[in-house]
Amino acid sequence: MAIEIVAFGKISEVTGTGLQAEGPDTTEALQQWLHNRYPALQQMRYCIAVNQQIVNSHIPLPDGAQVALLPPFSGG
Amino acid sequence: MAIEIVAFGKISEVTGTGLQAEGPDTTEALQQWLHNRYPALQQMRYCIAVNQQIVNSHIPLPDGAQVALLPPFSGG
Amino acid sequence: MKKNIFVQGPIDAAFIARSIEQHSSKTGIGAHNIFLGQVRADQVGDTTVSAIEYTTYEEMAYSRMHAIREQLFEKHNLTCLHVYHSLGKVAAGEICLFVFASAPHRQAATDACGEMVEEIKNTLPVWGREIFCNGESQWKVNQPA
Amino acid sequence: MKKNIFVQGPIDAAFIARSIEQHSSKTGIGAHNIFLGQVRADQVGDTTVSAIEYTTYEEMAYSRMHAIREQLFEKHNLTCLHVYHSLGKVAAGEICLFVFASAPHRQAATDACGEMVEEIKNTLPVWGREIFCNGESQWKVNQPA
Repeated sequence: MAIEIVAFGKISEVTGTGLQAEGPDTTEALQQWLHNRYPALQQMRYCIAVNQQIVNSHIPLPDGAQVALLPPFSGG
Repeated sequence: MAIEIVAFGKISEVTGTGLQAEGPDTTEALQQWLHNRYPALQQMRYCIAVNQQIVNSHIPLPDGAQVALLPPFSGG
Repeated sequence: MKKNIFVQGPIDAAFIARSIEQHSSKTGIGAHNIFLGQVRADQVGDTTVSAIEYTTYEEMAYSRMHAIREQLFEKHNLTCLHVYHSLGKVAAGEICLFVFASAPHRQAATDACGEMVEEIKNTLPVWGREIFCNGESQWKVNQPA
Repeated sequence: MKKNIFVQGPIDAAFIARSIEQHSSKTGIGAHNIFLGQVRADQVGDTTVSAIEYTTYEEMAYSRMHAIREQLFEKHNLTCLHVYHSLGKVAAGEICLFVFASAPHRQAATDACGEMVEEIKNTLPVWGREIFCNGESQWKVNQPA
């Protein structure tokens, strides 16, 4: 069960741009894992995309999933 | 009492682009004068501007006024 | 004081590019909204529009445009608002109207540009004559938006 | 299938002019609406924005843009809808976003362009970092329209 994590914008300053997680098999478990490792994340606004789709509730993570941590967008 | 009359678009095909009227001293009298002279105008949609201002009710014509006959606009 | 807004013939893309470039020194601008009217090769009966020929009542057009600009600058927080309209012949596929609104924020630029286009269509003394491929022609009638 | 929408650095006026010219052969088009985002030299505290540096989550941006385009083509009678967004550094006064909607009639072009800009601001995974004249920087936060 390997999860690839990519982070952008302000979040990437806390986590770096790319990391791997071996244990978590749901977005909830992954978020717990992230918040333990990077407590600063708990105070930050971000949403999660699994394989490029934003998830609004917690879902199981397919093996090899790419999870993205996305702070509020500011393009345009 | 000389009035300069300019006409545009479809109206100018009936009246020509420029003419003079000596008698009429109100927009109402002028319109009567025009409709006698060019009966086809009675069936046509147009509005009147006096010195570049569209008039929505009849007004006296100042001497030397420029009266414009304006069919519906179709710019842009 | 009353600006000329008319261009003889079509408005070309290089002219539009120069207008955009000239705004790069105005660093308070965050948004430009541009409207371009392009002559459509409409099918009418068994022929097609090949060009539109525009005429105007020039003195009235200038004073009308002056009034519209004053009204839109009063209503919206705008930096610039430019209008160029063709006179004479503009072929199908060519540009006959260029409205360019610039503002610190997008809402003002977008609203002012849209309102300007409506004012031009409804209140600017300009008339288009559609010239058809078969050599005939007729006065254009604007459709509501 | 999923079109690249990104341009390295600023979008220049000549590029915009070429895009406009390429539409002259589409003689069913009657209206173009163009939105341009320009980097504003905002005052923040006692310094000023000198540039914005853009990054994206590229794979997600392409699939998101694909979905927005499908939705807008379904909703409006459009001929074309193009989007170009800068990545990397764009200086104050330069163009970072170019949205170009074309349609037979103006309402569709104007609405689609405005809706596309809102979707980009709200749902496209792009982040801007404001770079200040004093050398410092901060992540940009989009204001509502």
